[in-house]
Amino acid sequence: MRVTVRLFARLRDIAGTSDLARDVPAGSTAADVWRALVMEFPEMARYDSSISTAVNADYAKMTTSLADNDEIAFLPPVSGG
Amino acid sequence: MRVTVRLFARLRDIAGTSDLARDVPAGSTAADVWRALVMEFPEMARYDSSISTAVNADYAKMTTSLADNDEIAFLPPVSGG
Amino acid sequence: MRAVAVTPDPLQLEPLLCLVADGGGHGAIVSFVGTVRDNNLQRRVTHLEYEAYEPLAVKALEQIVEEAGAQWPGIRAAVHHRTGRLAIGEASIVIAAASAHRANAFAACRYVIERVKQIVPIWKHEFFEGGEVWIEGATVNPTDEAARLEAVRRSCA
Amino acid sequence: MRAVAVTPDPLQLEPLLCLVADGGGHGAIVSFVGTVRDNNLQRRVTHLEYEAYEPLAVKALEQIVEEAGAQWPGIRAAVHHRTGRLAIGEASIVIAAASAHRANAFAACRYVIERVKQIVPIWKHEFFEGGEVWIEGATVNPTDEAARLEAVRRSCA
Repeated sequence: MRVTVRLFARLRDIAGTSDLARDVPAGSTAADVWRALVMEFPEMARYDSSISTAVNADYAKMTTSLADNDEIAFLPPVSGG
Repeated sequence: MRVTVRLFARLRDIAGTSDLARDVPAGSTAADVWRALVMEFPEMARYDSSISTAVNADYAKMTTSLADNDEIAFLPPVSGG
Repeated sequence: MRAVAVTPDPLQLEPLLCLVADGGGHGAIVSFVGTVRDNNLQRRVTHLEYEAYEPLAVKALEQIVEEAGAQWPGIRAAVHHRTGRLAIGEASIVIAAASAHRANAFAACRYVIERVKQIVPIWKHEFFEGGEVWIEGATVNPTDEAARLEAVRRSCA
Repeated sequence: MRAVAVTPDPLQLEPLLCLVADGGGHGAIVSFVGTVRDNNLQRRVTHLEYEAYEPLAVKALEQIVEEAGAQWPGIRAAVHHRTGRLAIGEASIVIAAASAHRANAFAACRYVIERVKQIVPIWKHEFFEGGEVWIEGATVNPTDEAARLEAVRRSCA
């Protein structure tokens, strides 16, 4: 199935883009997509313990299973305000 | 000696005026002027324990001695804000 | 624009915000606006009148701003209090406090309003449906350190 | 005027004050303005850029306003966050909170900024003399009750 990956801040800098389309196996979780992303961009590994996620613009857990066409966002530590 | 007495809020209502000129003995303190005022306006007695004073627009103690032409203000409990 | 004022004119917050914002040095500005409520103690309030002993009220506000600066070095604060007749919803007091970081800005702003209620010679005359009453709050004692420390405590410093 | 917004346009506080002032029911309005400081950690900052995951950031702000209303029933709160490039002194966030009495207005306003820093997907890109850096603050966990209670504690409720 195909998902859109949204990246922000330093993650976006590392990937060189804010949006990636990726084919992932059916039943993949957010964590699975993250691991694949870290394989692709090893510099992202330092966010393993601090990354959060959102699916279709709602907060989600890394254990959330994805569906075809989902938009999954990875959120590095935030600094609004 | 002569002093000007400034009254505010309920004290002003009781006295029916915001300014009084009074002749007081030399060496009178703020407390002396207050006691004379309470004699004149017995309804003010309920402020005996809550009244504060200012002399010439500076905070003062009730034990402050007054001088001729001083302006003495009596401040009931405040409610600004 | 003075940092402190006691005035019969309608109050505006924006000039105070500009005054305390230290042109980029201060990243946190906290403000307080006190407005006339339409009710108090189950009474339907129609309007208020504030009376001040103006020269001393101005000095008291200056003292409070100095106290705040001593308590939280580097903060900037300003406060204007209105006098005369105020309609429901109108502002009776506006306060602004700025600091490099938010904790001190919140604390200083709260401190100012707490101290205003303790020591500034201003009195609120409440007019409600069926009567009127002078509100009597705190006995003024500007050198009462326990009262000042209670204001610091409420500021959550 | 919406109670929450994430916008590239310059922020204004006044409309938020009007929004939360409950036409006379609420006598205390506390506001917070966060502005771009010219320095951070000994760096001379030239400007900032804020990036947001906008649809989730708006939802997060709505959640925070709801949380504040649950914590302090009857308060009204509003918060706008800016995105894009900001010069020194410009406002990145404006918050207003109103209540019948001042304690809850101060607490709710402080709570909103604390929670914004915990859970809202917005990132600050700092540009300073000699470089740039993404500021990384809190790991987002909107259901972390300990973090929420820490925000309540800082609000000095």
